Amino acid sequence: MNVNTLKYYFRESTRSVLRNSWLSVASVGTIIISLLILGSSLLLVLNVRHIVSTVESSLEITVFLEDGLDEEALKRMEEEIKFVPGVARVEFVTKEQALEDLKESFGDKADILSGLEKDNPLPNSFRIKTSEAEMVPRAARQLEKLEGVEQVRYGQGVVEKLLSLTHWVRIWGSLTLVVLGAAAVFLIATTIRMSVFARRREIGIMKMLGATNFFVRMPFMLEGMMLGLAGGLVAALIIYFGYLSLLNKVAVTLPFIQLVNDPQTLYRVLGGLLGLGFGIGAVGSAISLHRFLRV
Amino acid sequence: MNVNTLKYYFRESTRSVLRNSWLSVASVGTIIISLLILGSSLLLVLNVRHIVSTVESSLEITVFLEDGLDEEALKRMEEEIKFVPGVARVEFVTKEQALEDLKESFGDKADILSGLEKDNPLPNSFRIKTSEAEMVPRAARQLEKLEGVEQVRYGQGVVEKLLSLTHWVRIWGSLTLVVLGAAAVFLIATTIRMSVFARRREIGIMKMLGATNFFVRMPFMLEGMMLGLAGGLVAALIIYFGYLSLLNKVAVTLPFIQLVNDPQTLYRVLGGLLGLGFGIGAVGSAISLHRFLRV
Amino acid sequence: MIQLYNVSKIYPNGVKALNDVTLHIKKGEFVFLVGPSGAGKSTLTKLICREELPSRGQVLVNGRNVARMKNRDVPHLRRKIGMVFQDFRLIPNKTVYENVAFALEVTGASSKEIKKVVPTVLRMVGLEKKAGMLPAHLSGGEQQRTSVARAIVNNPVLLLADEPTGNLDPETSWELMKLFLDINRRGTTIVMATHAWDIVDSMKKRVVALSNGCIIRDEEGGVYGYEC
Amino acid sequence: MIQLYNVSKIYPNGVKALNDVTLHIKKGEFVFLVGPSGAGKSTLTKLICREELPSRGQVLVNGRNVARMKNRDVPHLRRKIGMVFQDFRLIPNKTVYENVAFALEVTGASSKEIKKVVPTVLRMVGLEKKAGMLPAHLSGGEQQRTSVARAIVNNPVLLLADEPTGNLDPETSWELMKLFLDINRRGTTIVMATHAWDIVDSMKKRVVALSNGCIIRDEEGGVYGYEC
Ligand SMILES: Nc1ncnc2c1ncn2[C@@H]1O[C@H](COP(=O)(O)OP(=O)(O)OP(=O)(O)O)[C@@H](O)[C@H]1O
Ligand SMILES: Nc1ncnc2c1ncn2[C@@H]1O[C@H](COP(=O)(O)OP(=O)(O)OP(=O)(O)O)[C@@H](O)[C@H]1O
Ligand SMILES: [Mg+2]
Ligand SMILES: [Mg+2]
Repeated sequence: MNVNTLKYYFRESTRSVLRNSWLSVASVGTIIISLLILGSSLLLVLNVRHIVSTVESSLEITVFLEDGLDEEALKRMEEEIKFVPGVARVEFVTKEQALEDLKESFGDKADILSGLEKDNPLPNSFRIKTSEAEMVPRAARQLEKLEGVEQVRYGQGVVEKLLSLTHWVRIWGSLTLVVLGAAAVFLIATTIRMSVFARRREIGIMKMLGATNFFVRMPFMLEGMMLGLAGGLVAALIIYFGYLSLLNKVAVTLPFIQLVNDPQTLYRVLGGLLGLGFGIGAVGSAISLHRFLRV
Repeated sequence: MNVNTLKYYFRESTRSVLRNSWLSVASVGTIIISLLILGSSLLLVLNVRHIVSTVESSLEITVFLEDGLDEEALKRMEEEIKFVPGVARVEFVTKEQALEDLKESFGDKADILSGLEKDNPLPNSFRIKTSEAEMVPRAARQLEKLEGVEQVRYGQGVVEKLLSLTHWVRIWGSLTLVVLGAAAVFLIATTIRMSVFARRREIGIMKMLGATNFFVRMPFMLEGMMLGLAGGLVAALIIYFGYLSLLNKVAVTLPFIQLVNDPQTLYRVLGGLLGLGFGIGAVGSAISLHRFLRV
Repeated sequence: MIQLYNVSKIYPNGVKALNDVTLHIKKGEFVFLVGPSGAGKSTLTKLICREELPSRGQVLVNGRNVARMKNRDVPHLRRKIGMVFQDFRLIPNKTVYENVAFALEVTGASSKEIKKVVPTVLRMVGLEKKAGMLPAHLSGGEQQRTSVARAIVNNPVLLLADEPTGNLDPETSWELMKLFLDINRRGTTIVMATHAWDIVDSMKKRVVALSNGCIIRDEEGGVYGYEC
Repeated sequence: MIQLYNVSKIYPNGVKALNDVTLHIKKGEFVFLVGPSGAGKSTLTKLICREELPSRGQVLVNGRNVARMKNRDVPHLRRKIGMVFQDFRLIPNKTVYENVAFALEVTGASSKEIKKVVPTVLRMVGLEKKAGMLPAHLSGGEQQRTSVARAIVNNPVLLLADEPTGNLDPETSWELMKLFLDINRRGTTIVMATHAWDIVDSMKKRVVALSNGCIIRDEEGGVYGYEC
């Protein structure tokens, strides 16, 4: 490619951004808003998923054991439990420990349980974590069949509810993101197309003067890239600083809530926005021109 | 106003919608998408608030009483409690009832509480609902000062957390809606403005032929109204049927969750979308023209 | 009908298009504006229909000062003036018929009247067969004649024609001039900017010659030329 | 240079603009295309630069069949042809200078070359003072001359001029014709559609007369006229 032509492309695209200042502002505005909506929703969904996972990861199964099992039987059971599909971690809890826990949960009403120490009615038990929360109900059913097990509890009812809720949140979150992504692409592409449409005459003239499609397209594509990049950058910056201040605020006023704040995820989101702005800017311009290039 | 001119306005605006079909489709598309995003977010926020209110309304204060208060003292206390600011409902719970409730919460482990009946260690209590959830902590502090009260419990810590969370949800929900509303207005107005921009030459010519500003503006405004109404209608229909099917799905798979489904709220949301589309369509066109009318 | 007193026009970019022009045109006159390219002919017509405002001096049309006119009176002024623009200014997404009809629609004419008048005028300029076509599908001369038809359709008291024969062959040009003479005879004042020296020479009307924004000659029954 | 064999052009809306036209133009010729408004002159030039494709027949430019040309060869054809459009077709948001420079930029010319050539050409058409202005701020004749400057700036082998003097006064027209003669003498083939009978008559070049889409006369050293 010719150096003069390259220079022309860059000169022409920057000039066009400046001369069609109103169109440029409108396009960048649309890009910023679309990407802001998309980015915020992405972060919202990521956080809801994060919280949902945190809740799920606190789910556990308690296996109450028959009385009078000896050391060896317990060892064997623990091995058997570890072989149940989905089981990730097993912890043995003595009846004494169980009573302590129960007392603690009663707080200052614990005295109603005093006197039980001598004849502790609570059984020994295993506390079990599964590798994935969805496996809790199935694993529980398997555990019931083991020898020496008196009863299996895992918050039946509540866990199923919680799981179907988190399942929904995941699916609908992803769906929302896909739809919003498509919407952002449509909005940005439409703006760019309208901006090209407003200058369609110019394109026909250029073609009549012997410009190749590529020659006409390049400045428009560069312009689209610049506007897309500018919009993406502004959106990414707003989201970055907005999210940081949100993290701070939440840390102060809602210290019990743990938001996603690993830098890698955040940078990936911001990079995605930037890339999306850039990409739609370039591709949108190229495609929009197509219709007016047939001269 | 002249009948011929009125006829002209309607003929002209419908013609323009059809002739500039690409611009019309793009505008309606943008209107639909903007209103869909706004409408869905509105419903999401309304539902989150609804759920939050449901959770809040289940908050209550338990006032444990000293042993050995007589009927009269209890009556007097109940009266006093009703005078505490924020208290909405008071219910007396006997120690026997309290033990029953405790047993129930133990499920099939209830037998560890057997034997307590004879020498019930639980106190009598009042269960108190406040008119608003935020009043729970303050009312609890007031109740502690009453004579005959042994202890006041309302899930200290958790309730404060919950309240600050719901407070956040409310504030950020409203803020999000305001921002999204502004974004929708910007996106729609920009599209309309671009569509007018693409036809700016025509406006100047009309003015030179002796058309008044009003005469030039009317068909554009009618066109904007039509497109806005069409977009608002499509968005409202999508949201209406989408939300109905969501309600159905939730009722089947997440029966424990109660979504907003009173028809009045729903119709108000849909009406708002329709009005917004119509309004921005009309006003957006009128304002966009302004710049090109100065000839 | 038209009075210009010491009118100057300096465009925002500093170009001095008219320089101290004083000109009186009486009702019913037929005036040719001649002069080299860039002399200020179009600028003069633009001042009369208030497309541009004078930088200095007064422009009176029908006794009313155009510069001091209220915004809402401007459309009424323009409806009384028929304009043929040098660049035609046809509305691109209206057909020939609709373009001509538009000049009537702004006045609130009934569709019955429009259906009667427009075809007549199109026949006068020889475009009856092109009524349904869009401007982009017309030849240059056909576009120009559409512009003429639109200018005369509502019987203006003043016809401002900016080079109305630039894209027409001599024969069609002459037919157009006969049409103009006819209109003029029925009382319409005509101001026509033109480069067609043959037409100016043989019509023997008043000729106003501009050069560099100044009137350098103003002759009744004159011929084409802008040397003093 | 240009050969048309039994060319017809029917536009999508059914208008028959050219009807069985056969025409040969040799390299270095100077041809006037004359004919009434709507005769098909512009259509003929549009077929040569492949703005339109013939409905029937063959159009050969430089020995190459225009209709069967690959899409990516079209720009190279157009760069060899200088075109003056009847409606000017200036790029609205580029200045006069930039509009003329654009014709060089598409060929990949260096900015050094552009800076040398463009002012020279603008001086030839008398627009050196208007270089920095936008087309919308030019008079009709100035726009037309910008279009001419753009057409001749890269020394085309063929100049297609569609009514290049329609908005010019006689004096400027004649200067332009002298410029064309000069270019023609240096080897450029010129096809010029025009209504300027005085120019055609006194130049004594080949005249091709069209009427209703048919060639009705083709005369070396002819005069203006399209009656047989
Ligand atoms: N909108 C404008 N802004 C700036 N300068 C202008 C504008 N319109 C015209 N001019 C300048 O004013 C001068 C007179 O222009 P005008 O259009 O009146 O000329 P004209 O006599 O009509 O010429 P022509 O015969 O070429 O049409 C020219 O030099 C032109 O460049
Ligand atoms: N794009 C088009 N679509 C349909 N019809 C067209 C188109 N362009 C031209 N025509 C028709 O074709 C015929 C010839 O048009 P053309 O422009 O070639 O005429 P012309 O000889 O250049 O006339 P003029 O001297 O008025 O410019 C006309 O009747 C015109 O209406
Ligand atoms: Mg002029
Ligand atoms: Mg033509």
